[in-house]
Amino acid sequence: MPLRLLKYALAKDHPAPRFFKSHETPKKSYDVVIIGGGGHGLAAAYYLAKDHGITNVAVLEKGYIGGGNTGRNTTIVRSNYLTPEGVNFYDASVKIYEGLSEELDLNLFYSTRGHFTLAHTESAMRTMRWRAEVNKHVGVESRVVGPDEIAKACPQLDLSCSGQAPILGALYHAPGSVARHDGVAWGYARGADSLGAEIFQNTEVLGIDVKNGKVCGVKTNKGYIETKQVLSAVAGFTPRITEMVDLETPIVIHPLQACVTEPMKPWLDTILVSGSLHVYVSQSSRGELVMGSSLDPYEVHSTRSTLDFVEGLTSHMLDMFPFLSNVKVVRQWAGMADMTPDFAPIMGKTPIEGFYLDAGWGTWGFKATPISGKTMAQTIANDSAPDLIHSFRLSRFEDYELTGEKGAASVGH
Amino acid sequence: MKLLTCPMNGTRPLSEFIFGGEYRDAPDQKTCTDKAWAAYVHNRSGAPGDKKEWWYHSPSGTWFIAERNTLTDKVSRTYLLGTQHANSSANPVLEEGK
Amino acid sequence: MQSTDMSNIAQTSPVAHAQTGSKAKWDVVNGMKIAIEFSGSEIEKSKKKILGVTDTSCLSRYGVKGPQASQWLADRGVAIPSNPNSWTLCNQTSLVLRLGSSEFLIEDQLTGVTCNQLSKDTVRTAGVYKVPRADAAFVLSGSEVSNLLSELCSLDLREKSLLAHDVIMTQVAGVSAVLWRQMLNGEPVYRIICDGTYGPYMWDVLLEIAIELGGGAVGLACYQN
Amino acid sequence: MIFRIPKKDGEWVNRDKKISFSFEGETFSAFEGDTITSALWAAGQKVLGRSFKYHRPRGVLSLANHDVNVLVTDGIDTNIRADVVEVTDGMVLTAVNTSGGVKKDKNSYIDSISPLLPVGFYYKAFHTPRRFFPFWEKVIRKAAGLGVVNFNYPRILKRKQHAHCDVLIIGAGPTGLTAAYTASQAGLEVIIVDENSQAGGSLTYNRGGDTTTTVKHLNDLLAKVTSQPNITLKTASYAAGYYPDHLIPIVSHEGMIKVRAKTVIIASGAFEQPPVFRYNDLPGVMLGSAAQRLIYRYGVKPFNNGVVVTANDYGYRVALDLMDAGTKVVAVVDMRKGINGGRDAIDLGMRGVKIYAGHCVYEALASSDKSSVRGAVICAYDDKNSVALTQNKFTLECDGIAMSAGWAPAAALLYQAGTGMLFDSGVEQFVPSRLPAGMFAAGKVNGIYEFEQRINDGVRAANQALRYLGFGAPQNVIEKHNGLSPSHPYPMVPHEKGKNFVDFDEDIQIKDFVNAAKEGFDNIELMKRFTTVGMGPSQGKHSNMNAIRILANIRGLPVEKVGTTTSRPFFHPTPIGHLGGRGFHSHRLTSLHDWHQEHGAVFTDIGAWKRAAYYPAAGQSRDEAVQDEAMAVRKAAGIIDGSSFGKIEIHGPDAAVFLERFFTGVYHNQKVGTYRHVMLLDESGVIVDDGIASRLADDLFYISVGTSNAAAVYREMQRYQQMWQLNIGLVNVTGAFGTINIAGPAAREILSTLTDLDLSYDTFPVGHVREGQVAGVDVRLIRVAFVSDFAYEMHLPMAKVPHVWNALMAAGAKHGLRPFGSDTQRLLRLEMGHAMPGVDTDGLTNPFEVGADASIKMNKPYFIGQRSLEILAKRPLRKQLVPFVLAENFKGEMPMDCNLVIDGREILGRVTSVAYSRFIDRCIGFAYVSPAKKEVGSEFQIRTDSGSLVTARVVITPFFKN
Repeated sequence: MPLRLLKYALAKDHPAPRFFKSHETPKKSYDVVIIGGGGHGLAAAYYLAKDHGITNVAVLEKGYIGGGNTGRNTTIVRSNYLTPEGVNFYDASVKIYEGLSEELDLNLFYSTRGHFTLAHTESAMRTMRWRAEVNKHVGVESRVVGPDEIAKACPQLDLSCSGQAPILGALYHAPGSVARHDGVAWGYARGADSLGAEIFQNTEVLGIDVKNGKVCGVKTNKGYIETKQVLSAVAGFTPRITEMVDLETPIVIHPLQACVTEPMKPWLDTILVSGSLHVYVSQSSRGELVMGSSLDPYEVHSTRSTLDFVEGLTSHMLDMFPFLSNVKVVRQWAGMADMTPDFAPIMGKTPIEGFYLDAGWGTWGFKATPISGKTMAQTIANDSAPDLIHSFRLSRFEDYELTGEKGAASVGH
Repeated sequence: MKLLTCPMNGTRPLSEFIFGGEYRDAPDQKTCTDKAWAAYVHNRSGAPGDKKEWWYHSPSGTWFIAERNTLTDKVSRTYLLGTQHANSSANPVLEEGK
Repeated sequence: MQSTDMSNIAQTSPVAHAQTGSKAKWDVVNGMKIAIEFSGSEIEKSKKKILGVTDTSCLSRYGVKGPQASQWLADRGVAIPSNPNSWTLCNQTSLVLRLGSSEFLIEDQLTGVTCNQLSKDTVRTAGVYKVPRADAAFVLSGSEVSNLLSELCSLDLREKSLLAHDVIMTQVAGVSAVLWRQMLNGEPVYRIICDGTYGPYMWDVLLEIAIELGGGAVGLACYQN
Repeated sequence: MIFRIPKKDGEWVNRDKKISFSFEGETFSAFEGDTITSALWAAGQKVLGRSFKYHRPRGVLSLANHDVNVLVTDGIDTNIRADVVEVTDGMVLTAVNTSGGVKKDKNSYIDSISPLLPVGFYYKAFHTPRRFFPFWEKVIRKAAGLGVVNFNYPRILKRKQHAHCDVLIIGAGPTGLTAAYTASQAGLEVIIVDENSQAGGSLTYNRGGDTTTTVKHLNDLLAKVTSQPNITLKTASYAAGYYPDHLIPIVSHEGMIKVRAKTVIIASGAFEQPPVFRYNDLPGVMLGSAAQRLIYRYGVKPFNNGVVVTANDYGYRVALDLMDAGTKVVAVVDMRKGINGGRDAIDLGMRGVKIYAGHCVYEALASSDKSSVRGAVICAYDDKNSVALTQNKFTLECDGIAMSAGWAPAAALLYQAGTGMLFDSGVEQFVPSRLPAGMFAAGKVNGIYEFEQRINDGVRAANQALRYLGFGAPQNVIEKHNGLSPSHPYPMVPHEKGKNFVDFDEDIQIKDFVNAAKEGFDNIELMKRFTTVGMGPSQGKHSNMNAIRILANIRGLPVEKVGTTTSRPFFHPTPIGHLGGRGFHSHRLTSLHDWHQEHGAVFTDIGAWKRAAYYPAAGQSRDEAVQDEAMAVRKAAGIIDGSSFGKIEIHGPDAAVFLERFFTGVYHNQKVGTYRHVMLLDESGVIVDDGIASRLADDLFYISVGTSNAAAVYREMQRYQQMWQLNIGLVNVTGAFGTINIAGPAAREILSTLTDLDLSYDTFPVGHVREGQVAGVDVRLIRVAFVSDFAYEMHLPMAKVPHVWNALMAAGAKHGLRPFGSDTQRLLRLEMGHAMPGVDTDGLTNPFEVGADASIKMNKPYFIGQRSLEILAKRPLRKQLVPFVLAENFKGEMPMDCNLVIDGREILGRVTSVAYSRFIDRCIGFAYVSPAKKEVGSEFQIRTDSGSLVTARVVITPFFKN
């Protein structure tokens, strides 16, 4: 047992302090107001303080911290994207993640398992090679592997998928990892709080004041806050915030569902994704299989569950792992995803001075948490977006310069 | 699974339908600016609320319009484009109650 | 170009692929090679009572749609079902199915001739568009049919809900299909037709469940007299 | 079976059927109808399992499907719930998650080091230094998880059916049965389900010592319900969750029935909640209702000398039932002050049972081996401030403790349906306040506990459902619960040494909540995530309510202010095999499928279709086969089954107008008997698909497009027609027509033997279409030059394709005619220099980038995507698709599709198609390059899989013209 746990055994009173102070009413004004107390917003607050010394910051969370998509995703972290912009961006995120437990002194269980994106068709194999080649070019460890290598990493997998969709190969991505999603939010919250940022839970933004093209304040259920800089980091709710400043975006909301089984002794060591079967699965440190599928097919601002989701997912899970017939699904849930036409985020400045967007995260937000926090902090501090996120700018749609991630969309998450 | 009522074929589970996106009137492409057209092509009114949407009943090949609240997911009416009178309700199961 | 050509051309039921391997007896009906017997009439008669699955793709079918379609058919003495998505009997030997409001599917029963008469008429008329058919068609018979259908279709297809002359376009085992009830040789049966290219798949699915429920494949012969 | 008691009416075991099974190596006997737990308990086996975290011994808690510390495996199946799964003859069972057996679990040391494992400990350690984490991770992963999965477990396809009814009732207790009978009187179709193997709910165990009356109540109700043909009663079936529009999956051993109900009545009752005191988890400490279930369902005496600790009047009934079973009730300890328990208390007093009011069980005392209870430490208790006054504590010897502190409504489905719930302090529980349309609640879940009131509430709910469905029925009001609350507001006994458990799944004690709050996790959702309360397999059935109470107490808030965590499916964990069921994988076959099989075709999936990819001779590789087939087409003739192509007829006077709006080209002046290229864009100017449009008459166009997009293209045509309302008719003939393409220098001669049509190249050139007969079959004959300049494509009724195909094969035999597949077609079209949408384009490619400018008629008034093209035309080209060749007799590593075109650090583009062509004897392909490199003759570098650079040169098409 690690020594640092001894203090808990010896101390009569539980020796751990609060993760973050509980503030009730905000001050009259802040240099920066961050809307959304999820991983992204809290990370932005943390890096604003740490990298740029900006600490007069309020993070406003409608519910409780990490209660949105941060606490609902399936915790996969990877960088095997299709476009160089995408790969570079997510690779930077992976690199921060690798040291994040130490930096935040919180065990995020960042566990590198290796990530296989299975291909069942020739055209899928083409996409795998495309991604592998781009990854290699940028210096990320991805390669196309054959069935035998997949079998070695996951001997339990039925390579014929019950004869329905034989696996031709896969994109293998060594850095693919999972992490404790809640911990990421809590760690950044603690970090930001200790550096001076103030976190307000149960604090809902009701409006944003814009005067001649400039942000000047935020209306909340806890009063009015003066500020010249507002960051919207509310994946799943972005259109409600952008509507407050009359900003049009391509974002539409689709639910993304997931489910989890009873705990069982560990057997699945890798992360598996099948585009054709719409399945992604990994086994958590608690021993549960954490499973997800593709987006719900229509727009709805709701986290309701559907039966056809779990029926389709489990049926395909059985194609891959026939022996799971009597393993039980304990719980299903859903999050709301900001979808964009080119399956890439929308980050950076907007036509409204002082209003910054960290949005359009689709189903990829969790893996980007550290780097989005870092780059948005940079954007706010310098009022100009770093090159790393230039191709994610909102104006790309007006410029007909969409990113090329669409090609890889079939195999997401 | 959710139920949706096709004006031609009646109430069916959602699995029989394909979502066709929001019904939107295009700006006059002769007169509108490039900026306006790009906005029309890419931007959406993503905030929750009542929307007019395209839905397609696959087994019968019927396109129709559904007026749906994207927050509550309740459909107020469905009809064939051009026959605006609501000839069906959102969901008999839920609306039979007096 | 609907079968104006010599009709002595060997055609095979679109479902046949799924039946190769089974020791079915074959015959040519309406110019189409089709399975008429699988396991002997006695066994098939008993299966038929529980849950019989029969390939009736060989029945002649004729499709037409368009704003003028119903008038065009009426002019040719074809009875028109008054309501959308319903069917009616024409000359006692042909079914006229109204798919939606302006599309029609006519199926001659074994002795019917309506389709052949209509297909001789090759003049193209404004507002009348012929719909070439190549359907896989099935008869489901017996006491367990709604049990089977409850697994393949999410709609309530029990007799109290699917009325005598209803026609529904829905999904059966994930495939778009047209479904209705009718009397056949004085017995109530369910009918399913789907695109012929899905025929073998549909046969496999129907048969797998039929066998689980104590029924099985029934040859056309069981209905031929 | 030392704890088995004489038979009582209504028990569930069949004493005539003795069976035997083994548990942890020991043999046990049981009766048919016993659950694993009841059989073991009857035999005096107390340690039935080990807890998840501390590996503490555990026995019976609820006997109601949330004793998740008692999970067993039979070697095939795992995580079997012993408390509810019936034991069968010959079962060989062991407990899961032990090391060395349930009795002497080596991991039980963890219990003694539990101080080292504070709440959320795994967040606090193991991560520094980073390099040690992988080691700790292994340790922790091993410790986690419950059962071991059996990789040889067979795939079980459970039936999934749909059902429909007017009224679905969840819960067949007195309330539900009454509701069912009432609703059935209106002739409605009623389905009533209960998760227990027999109907009756509390009537099957809660008797207060009076078997005669209780059994009569039960039998009367069952008789009424079973007499109604329009009521379907399903036992051993649970409602797994609620989904929109009243879709409720009912899960049983046989499978899953998806019930679509017009109305739903939730009469699911309530879960008994444990009071919290030190060692309330010892084997022998159980809920009062669990003791009652043992007695009346299975004829098992829970223990010999029992203490009943209660915080409501229910405990007094439990005491009576225990005495009925022959248990000596040492005392009833009532945590409430004053005289309670009504008549039952008097009855007990007269029978000599000592009642300690205002007292609590301060802690249970464990036998030396911790495997059972040896006594209970009793002391005074101030239940207003929930403090134990320990100065005069004393010990009562006993071998069991029955606990009754109150209830939590089984409201999961109500929550999932969006019911508004309010906390009713009269009954100290959440009750429905705003029900969704068509949904009703009755009985305990509705805060109604007295028997007669539950009966009335069942009638009331049924009448409400009837009125909702438009029937006349009386409007009754909900009768308020009169008398003391059935639940205690705060049945917690603090103890400095802790081990007073709130969540038995996850071994969570009171102090864990206190400490979590200290660390800032003082919001119910945050607390759930940090402590993991309610996240175990029982999903908080016995722990969520106490957790809420504790948090409310910590924060000094009323319970309703704390709120509840979100309820999600599933109500009970549900097997993947039940949910997945029989997987349907639909697919389409052409009428030539048998022929392809007989001729050794290798098939490939394209959309829903199975297409012949190539026909390898024995021992032949894919590439050899493809090259042979291609050579046949170039030198003699080949024939391909193209029946999967999309085929659409557009009839009517406005047909040409429709095409000109839908596609990018011009068609109004197209001559009958010719075809033209069609390209479909989306509104942003991106290529969706392309194909050809044959004009068969002024008012008839025949479109053929690729296989994969056919359905989508037709669908879009229907949508735009709805908007445009042109005078046309759309007919999708994709499945009705088949397609045969015969290509190659000998094609014409072969075909000419089967048709009177004039096939000569000059009178019937490429770009033209004829209708006529081939082999006696009417066909549409198209001179399309996709795979060859000498090609004839026939479109004809699907069923007649084999006839024509065979005729052609016969006629072609002496010309070397052979079939070729879709893989070969890819090579042939490449040799011809045709780019393919989806292969040589991606989700963002516009026509300029593939050099399709000729197909774009910008001067038209309108076509889909036109306005976006105007914008794109003003912008610099980003990439350009070019045809390229590699060096003559190139011998290096062959580039592959999607290898990158590289210029130093820069990615210029990628290869979209590349192949060696034996006919041209050259490696040819398409690639995207920077516009600067698009000119014929310019060279660029392709990087192969292994990283070597290959030089390619831009050429013209068709490739063989170079």
